[in-house]
Amino acid sequence: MRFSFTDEQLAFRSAVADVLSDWCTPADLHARYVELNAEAGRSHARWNALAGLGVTGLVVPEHLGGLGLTDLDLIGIAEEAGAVVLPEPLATTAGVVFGTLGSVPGMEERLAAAIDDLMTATFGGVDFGAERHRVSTTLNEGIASTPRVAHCHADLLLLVVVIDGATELHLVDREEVTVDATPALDLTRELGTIHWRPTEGTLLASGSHADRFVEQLVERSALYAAAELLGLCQAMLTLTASYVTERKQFGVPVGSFQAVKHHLAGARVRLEFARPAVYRAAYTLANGEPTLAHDVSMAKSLAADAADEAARVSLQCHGAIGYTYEYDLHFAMKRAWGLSAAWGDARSHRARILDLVVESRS
Amino acid sequence: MRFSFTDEQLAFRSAVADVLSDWCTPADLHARYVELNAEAGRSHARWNALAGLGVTGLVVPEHLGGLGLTDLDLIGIAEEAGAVVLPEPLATTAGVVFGTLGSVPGMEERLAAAIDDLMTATFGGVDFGAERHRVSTTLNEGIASTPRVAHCHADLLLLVVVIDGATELHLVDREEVTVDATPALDLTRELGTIHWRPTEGTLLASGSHADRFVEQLVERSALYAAAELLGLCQAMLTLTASYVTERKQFGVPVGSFQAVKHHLAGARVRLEFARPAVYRAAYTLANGEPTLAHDVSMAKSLAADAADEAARVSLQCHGAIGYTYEYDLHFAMKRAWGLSAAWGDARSHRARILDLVVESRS
Amino acid sequence: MDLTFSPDQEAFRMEARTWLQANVPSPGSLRSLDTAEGFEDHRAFERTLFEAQWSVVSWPKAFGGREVGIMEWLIFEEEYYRAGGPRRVSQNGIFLLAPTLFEFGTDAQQSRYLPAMASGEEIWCQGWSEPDAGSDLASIRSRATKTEGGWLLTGQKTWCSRGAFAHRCFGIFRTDPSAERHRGLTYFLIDMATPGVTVRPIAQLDGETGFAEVFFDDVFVSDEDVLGGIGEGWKVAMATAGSERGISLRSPARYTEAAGKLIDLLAAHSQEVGALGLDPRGAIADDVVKAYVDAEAYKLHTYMTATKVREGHKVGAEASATKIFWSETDVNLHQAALRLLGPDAELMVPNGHGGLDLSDWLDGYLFALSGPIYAGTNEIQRNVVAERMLGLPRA
Amino acid sequence: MDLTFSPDQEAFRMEARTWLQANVPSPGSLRSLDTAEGFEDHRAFERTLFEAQWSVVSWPKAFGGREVGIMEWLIFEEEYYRAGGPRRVSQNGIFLLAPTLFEFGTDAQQSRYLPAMASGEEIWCQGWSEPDAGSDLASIRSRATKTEGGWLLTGQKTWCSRGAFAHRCFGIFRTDPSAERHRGLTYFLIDMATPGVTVRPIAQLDGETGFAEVFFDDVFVSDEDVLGGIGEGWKVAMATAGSERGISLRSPARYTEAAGKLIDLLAAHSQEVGALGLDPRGAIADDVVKAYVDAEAYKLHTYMTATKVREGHKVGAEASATKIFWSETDVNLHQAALRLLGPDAELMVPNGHGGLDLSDWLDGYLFALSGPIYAGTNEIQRNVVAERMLGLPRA
Repeated sequence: MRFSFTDEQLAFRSAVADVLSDWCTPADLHARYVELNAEAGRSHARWNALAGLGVTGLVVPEHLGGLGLTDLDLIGIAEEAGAVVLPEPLATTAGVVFGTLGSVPGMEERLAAAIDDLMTATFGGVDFGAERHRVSTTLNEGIASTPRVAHCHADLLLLVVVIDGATELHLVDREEVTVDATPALDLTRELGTIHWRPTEGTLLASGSHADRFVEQLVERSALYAAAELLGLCQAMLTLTASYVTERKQFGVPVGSFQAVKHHLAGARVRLEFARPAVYRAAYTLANGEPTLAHDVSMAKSLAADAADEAARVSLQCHGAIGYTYEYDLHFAMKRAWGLSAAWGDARSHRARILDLVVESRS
Repeated sequence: MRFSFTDEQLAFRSAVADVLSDWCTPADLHARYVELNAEAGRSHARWNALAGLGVTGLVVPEHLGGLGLTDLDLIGIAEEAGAVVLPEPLATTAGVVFGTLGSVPGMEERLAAAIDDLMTATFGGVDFGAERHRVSTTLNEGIASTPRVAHCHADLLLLVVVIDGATELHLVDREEVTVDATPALDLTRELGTIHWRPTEGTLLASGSHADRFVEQLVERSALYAAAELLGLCQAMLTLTASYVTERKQFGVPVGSFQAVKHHLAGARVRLEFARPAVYRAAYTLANGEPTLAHDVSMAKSLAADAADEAARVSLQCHGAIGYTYEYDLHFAMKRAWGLSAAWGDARSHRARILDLVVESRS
Repeated sequence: MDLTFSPDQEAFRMEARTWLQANVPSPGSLRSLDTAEGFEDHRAFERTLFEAQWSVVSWPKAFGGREVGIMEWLIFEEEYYRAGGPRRVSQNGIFLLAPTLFEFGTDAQQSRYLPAMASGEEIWCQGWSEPDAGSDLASIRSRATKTEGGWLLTGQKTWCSRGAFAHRCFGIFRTDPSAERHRGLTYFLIDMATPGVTVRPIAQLDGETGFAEVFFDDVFVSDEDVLGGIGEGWKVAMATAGSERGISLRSPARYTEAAGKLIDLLAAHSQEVGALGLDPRGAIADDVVKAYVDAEAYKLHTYMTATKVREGHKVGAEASATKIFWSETDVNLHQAALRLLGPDAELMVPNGHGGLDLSDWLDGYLFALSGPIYAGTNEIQRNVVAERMLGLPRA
Repeated sequence: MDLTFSPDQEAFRMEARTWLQANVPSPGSLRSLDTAEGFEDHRAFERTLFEAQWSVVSWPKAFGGREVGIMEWLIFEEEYYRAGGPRRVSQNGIFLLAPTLFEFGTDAQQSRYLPAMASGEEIWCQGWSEPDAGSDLASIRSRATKTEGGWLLTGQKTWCSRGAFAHRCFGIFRTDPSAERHRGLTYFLIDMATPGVTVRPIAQLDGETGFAEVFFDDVFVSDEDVLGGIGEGWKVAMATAGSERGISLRSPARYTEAAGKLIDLLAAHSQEVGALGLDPRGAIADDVVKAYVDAEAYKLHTYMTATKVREGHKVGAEASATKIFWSETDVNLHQAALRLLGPDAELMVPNGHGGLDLSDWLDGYLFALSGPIYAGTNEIQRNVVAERMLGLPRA
């Protein structure tokens, strides 16, 4: 029993964090928000700087062009990406899509090329439910429409559809789809509906084979969302702590009022106890343990609650300025609201935990 | 539309409150707690002083020996009884049992005598559920056992039993039953299991006739519990406010700390908004409006939540002394815990409200 | 106690309902209040309301009202929300400034400003908060210096709701520079078109501009536009603050109407739940009912308060309790809706869940979140409740 | 990262499990710890534990331990709670005083006190709080004046847990009357049988007497029984306070075990629900899972902290976060149980709901409620978290 990261893991995380803080400042986010309405997708310079570190292939075996590391090496990096509200799909590309493709037979070349070309990737077509996953893609005259896909402008899209009663998993190129952007509060996650045509050529797996991959993709999505939420939570609390320390009212810093302290401390405590659950789930994933569903649901429910509380408390401690577009809080807050509900909110995950625990005790 | 009490109603309430505060001091409660293990039932002197004001027959028509007033005249008095943690069943006798017996044909003489003899009364044998009431009395070789009857040493017991599939309502004298006291946290409510024999002579109503009375008895029980909870809530907050004003820590009154203020203010606000709901339900009852179930559930859920919050906050603001038998807080706190769960807790009542509201909107 | 309405009141209700049914614009047909075009759309509707004498029912007839009592006002509000009436662009004027004008204004001021306010011709913004003041009004630094026939105003006000497009502004400035805190403040009525006024709209979370910063650089205001006397600003402002927190702004209909829609949303959700496999135990249901119960409790409390007010009692610290309660209820209500909507909650598209646009719930949530903050943060209101309703010592 | 236990650790677990299964008294067979008879029952069990070397597994063998590491201690605790072991009457000594004795005690003090503490021969109570001090230890007034070969203690201590029946007491007294606040305090080890000690048991809510007030009237304590040096009391006491809030007192097994039983209670309740018609939507289920999740999260956090401790890191302000979290989890967990039990919750009778006695949940709830209060109220811990983990300014 040793529940901590290795020095190498911490050093890598820290190196990526440095790159992130250089490339993804609040000023960059402000610029991005303006830009997003015009040309969507990513900041190529930033993405290349990050992907150039090898991060996207971090959990991909070395012979496929990856770094051959594990989700334990990636989880803290996802947290750092959350902390700077990185608009690009780092965790989704590296942790969700490439993390899964590494184990899909026949994908070797495609994956190696994608890593090499510094591609972005995303996954969509399934909603998280308490007891099972529901495919959200609809099919009409051979054209599939997948709603609410995050990072909808990614280079590669891993999409789920049900055809003749069987689940199918498809890998589709950006060029092959039509993207219909969905207005949403958090612009940086770029939600959209993808219209695409499932073909023999895009088919990756079908039937129970596809179900197994989809299951893993969903668990990975929920887990990496949880990791990003930890980072967002930390970022909101840090920003708020510094604001209430500066800001004076009635002649003293707002942060010296007990009510402000207690609100912020409460959120900080939730973060403190969410973190180990996220790391444990990453361990479970990395080691192929059978408790993945339970552990991911623990991670996501704790991280979502912590981030929701941090968002509420931060807004409250900021007062009116927290409502403004010009101040930085809203980037993290909107992202936290979105990710908290995505891939199963806290209650849906708790409902799943209840089923699993009752089953295991009886 | 005039949502307030008449001057007469307020004056009567205030007169009863004076008697209560003379006769039911914390010292009396301490004595009572010691006494209860020996001779249970009531303080005869106190009860006679109260019942002598005519309070028990308050809602009974004048020709039956009552005062011919309404539940709107009684509801504030129940609140005052809660505020002093009156151990005797004032609201149960006057509001629940006599309030119902007044409309049961053939009960005229019995009721008049009971009022005249300053009797206490109670009701038992039904649990409150979200969708219906469940009879809790069990029957074994002609002997009925009714668990968890509050004020189990009352002179008159109105008890429910199901015989051959039909609900029966019985009125039983103290002499005709065996009382098996149940150890509980709140001694002053005197919970017990009643063993009794349902006979022709005790039968008051059966079948759908009985169901209607039982329904009214349950609504009345929940409503008057809500009123007592308001009083308990007020009493706990008053006691706590005075404690934190006296008590010093770090050189200043504990009550000047913002966290203490905010906790207590939160509970005070809940009380403020529970009160009108209780009064409205009393109005609905007094006027025979068809929204009784909805309005009682509003009243009970709000009052129970307010009292629960007041209990928690009071204990927290008191610190260790709140745990002691010698300090006065526990009387009100235990009573609040008990009444909050009795006759449907906040959530059960909210579940009923949901059914009623969904039904009325569709 | 009588919880029924009189035949006259019922007739008034039916008259309002009939008119509103015929005249309230269909949902979505007015553009967003926080844009220049939407501002004008909403002003046009205010004019329609005014012409039919529904814009300020409780005001004297001379100023465009019907001189009805507080109960009738509550009835009108119930009907307004029931009909889905749009947000009132004239709100700052008719609900915040008007009560102050009725109490402190001269006859000339009343005739000059009230009718134009009631008709939507002149929209008011409030100029209270300053960058370093926030909820602490007494630390105001903007100043006014005496000049021939009036005053020259200098300084900066922020979080002026409706500030981006308003015609006039009410606010307090320090007229006695040697005085501190509550003293030496004066309440002014300012024309936003006066030279020296600069408006900088503040973009909100959703990118729109309901708020603004307003800069004053030697802005002339004539002596006639002082409200309530030189140096009386604090007293006059506190009267307005009372209105903002009190009964006149927040009619319960707003919450009960939203709560009803929330119940509908839950009912729709419960039907879908089997198919979706989402949260089958419906833990959210309890949150939904709690929000409904609180909205109804707020309504009952308001009727009780209205009865008191009508019988001549003053509303004191209860206004703080009221402010805490409605603002928390509003947040809880919208939070429950967003929980029900799950991952759809962040979408800003109409898609007809439970008969309501998604974006309405999200908009409502963002708006609700500001409730605990504006009109004196709930933190401050809790101090007031603790000190004045429970007798706790001041810090 | 490795979240599995080594074969040695698994063997240790099995040894503990086997022994505990054979030796832990059946539920209810020990009388209440807060009565004189129950106190002796529990002491007898401590002796049994000690003789099999299970009473203080992490201590040096010389004092009756097995010299195992912190992970093994956690494993033992898991097994202890899994087996339903009774509350430890020696808790104040082995968990609170012992770490301080290991750090500050002389060899003589360690040999004199540790084995007797481990065997249950001597039970300790704590003498910290004073009637006017509470959580504010620095305002202590009880004093000690120097006398031949020792000190004379005078004053009053309150909320001494186990105080009604304990043999010894550890506490701090002011040895320098001219010093203020944290200065001039000294830590003493006191024999409760010394003339001048008067114990007044404090009856709790349930009528039992786990606490006591202790009065000191010129009580002689020899120089050998000063712990950590004259005037060093604050520093020494803070070390104990760290223990009380930190890892050594609150093993997660206590919460995870209760959470498991809570899940069972819910499962039993869900089966009954159809028949009872009670709360059919099961809003309580979410509370139950939340409590379970928090208990598990606490366990994970503890393993993480234990890893840090084993690798030589100090536990700092996180101890305050930990205290807040376990105490709130404990309350939530029992509150969920009482909600499930509904009107049965207040009954103090065993009736086998969900395989547990009703009264166990109620007892647990009363005990849990004290969590946010003792060992430094959570209000104070929140200040520590805000100031030291978030860098907020001191008031």
